[in-house]
Amino acid sequence: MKKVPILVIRNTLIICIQNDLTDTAILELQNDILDKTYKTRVNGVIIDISSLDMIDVFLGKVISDTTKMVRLLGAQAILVGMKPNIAITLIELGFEMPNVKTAIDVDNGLKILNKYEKYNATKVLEVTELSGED
Amino acid sequence: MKKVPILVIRNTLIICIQNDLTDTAILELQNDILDKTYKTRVNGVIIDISSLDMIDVFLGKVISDTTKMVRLLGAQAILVGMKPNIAITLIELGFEMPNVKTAIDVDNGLKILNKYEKYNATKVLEVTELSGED
Amino acid sequence: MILGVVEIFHEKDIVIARQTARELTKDMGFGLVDQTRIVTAVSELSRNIFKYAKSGRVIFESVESGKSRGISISFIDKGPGIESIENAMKEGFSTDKGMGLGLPGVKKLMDYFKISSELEKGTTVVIIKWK
Amino acid sequence: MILGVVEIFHEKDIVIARQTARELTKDMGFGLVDQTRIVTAVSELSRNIFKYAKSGRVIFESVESGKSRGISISFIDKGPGIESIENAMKEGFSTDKGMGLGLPGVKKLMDYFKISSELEKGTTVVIIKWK
Ligand SMILES: Nc1ncnc2c1ncn2[C@@H]1O[C@H](COP(=O)(O)OP(=O)(O)O)[C@@H](O)[C@H]1O
Ligand SMILES: Nc1ncnc2c1ncn2[C@@H]1O[C@H](COP(=O)(O)OP(=O)(O)O)[C@@H](O)[C@H]1O
Repeated sequence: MKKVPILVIRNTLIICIQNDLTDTAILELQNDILDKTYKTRVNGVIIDISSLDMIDVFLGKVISDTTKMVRLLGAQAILVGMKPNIAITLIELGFEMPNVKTAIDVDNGLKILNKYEKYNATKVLEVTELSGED
Repeated sequence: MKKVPILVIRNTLIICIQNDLTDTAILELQNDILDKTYKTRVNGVIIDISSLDMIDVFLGKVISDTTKMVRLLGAQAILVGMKPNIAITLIELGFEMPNVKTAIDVDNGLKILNKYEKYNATKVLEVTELSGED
Repeated sequence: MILGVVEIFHEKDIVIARQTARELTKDMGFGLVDQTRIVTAVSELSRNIFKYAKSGRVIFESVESGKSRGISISFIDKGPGIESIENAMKEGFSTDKGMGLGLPGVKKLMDYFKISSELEKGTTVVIIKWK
Repeated sequence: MILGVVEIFHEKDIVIARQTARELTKDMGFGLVDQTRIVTAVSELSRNIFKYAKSGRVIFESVESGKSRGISISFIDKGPGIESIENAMKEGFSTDKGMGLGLPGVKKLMDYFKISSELEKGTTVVIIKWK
């Protein structure tokens, strides 16, 4: 069975899901993500699906559930890197993942997660700059 | 009947919910939390569930209701320390607690609450600076 | 083989049923997530007995099928019964102030779920989880 | 013309059916979105065979009609059959813990969809996608 590597960078877990995992392997991966989130005390989880060329209802549900579970643990989860062909197929299947946060790629995912963390600090900076231009 | 201790630290109430409370004890705890929030004038409430090894629909609803009630009183409530096995079970039950704020542990909960608190302070500072530069 | 029986009569018995489920599933070597699923299901169904039938009985049994071992748990009461099982199994349906997530939720947590009920005779729910 | 056959018996065979669909549709020159639609449909229907009938067979064929070429895929099992096809085709209907999006979803992804089933005899689904 394939092992999916889980990286920890800047207080964030990054998981790159690979093609052709069996349903059992996918459920094990979900477990691993949750255990690792709990144990490493990260506050962000990025699920990178840029290597996937198909998401069926089963995989889609596990991904969507995982982001909900991560939130209950107390971290933010973001899905990144979905290809257009997959987005088309998922919407045609009737599977919208309405409550799942998304970003274009890992980099943007990291930026969004950092924003959540630094939100107040950056907001103050921003306003200060504006006033300087006045 | 077990008594659940309620701590007050840095303007924040911290409650560690224990296993094996009866439904009645859980409802009493909800009452205690609200009374204490009101009387101590704290602006944050951290509900620590790291000792729990099960949350059923009843307990989940009381927890989720309590955070809503605390908000109506005028304080922020955060649920911290949920274990992976509980998150999995709650999502499978169909119980997502969409409006409940979460953090990984008490420490992170305090950090998040502090951010909320300092928000206004920084905002005031900000305005002061702005006027100074004019 | 019967592993244990818990009579539901007082509110505290819901907690005892939960504790019994926790010990038995640990002993049987269920994984942590399955233990939690089973304890949660036991809590939901024991509370239903207490809430709707006032009293009843929870029977824990070990079951085998081929090479698989599992735990079967029966929740038996002589309460008012359920008028429409179809409705009771719908998410969000509750004749009480509940959320109506109990019965449909428990079904999702388990490998096997069977509910039978007769008005004014009582209700029986049997659940099984395989290892 | 039969292009390939995949026996569904183990969980891993769902992955093999997917891989086979991916290779065949690529070879036939389907666009990327159609490839994805077909691979997704094959995944859904192969999983249904595995989940509900335990075993069965997926047959990939190339078909022609006038100037069009397409791929026809049949999913055949000798499982329990479907009690009500009308229900099974409803979004959200599942006798399992599924989301019940599989059958109605696959129908939307394909140009042709036909399901036939007899209780205790088995189920056959045929889908076609034209180029
Ligand atoms: N043991 C029982 N005896 C009689 N009625 C029951 C029993 N268990 C469940 N019910 C009925 O089924 C409904 C749905 O149950 P459930 O899904 O557990 O939700 P809830 O308890 O929140 O209402 C209940 O509102 C009740 O009418
Ligand atoms: N090959 C099959 N054999 C028997 N029953 C099937 C088969 N495929 C589908 N079904 C039935 O049709 C229902 C709907 O299927 P589907 O839409 O794929 O959703 P799901 O698998 O999520 O339940 C299933 O719950 C099952 O009862």
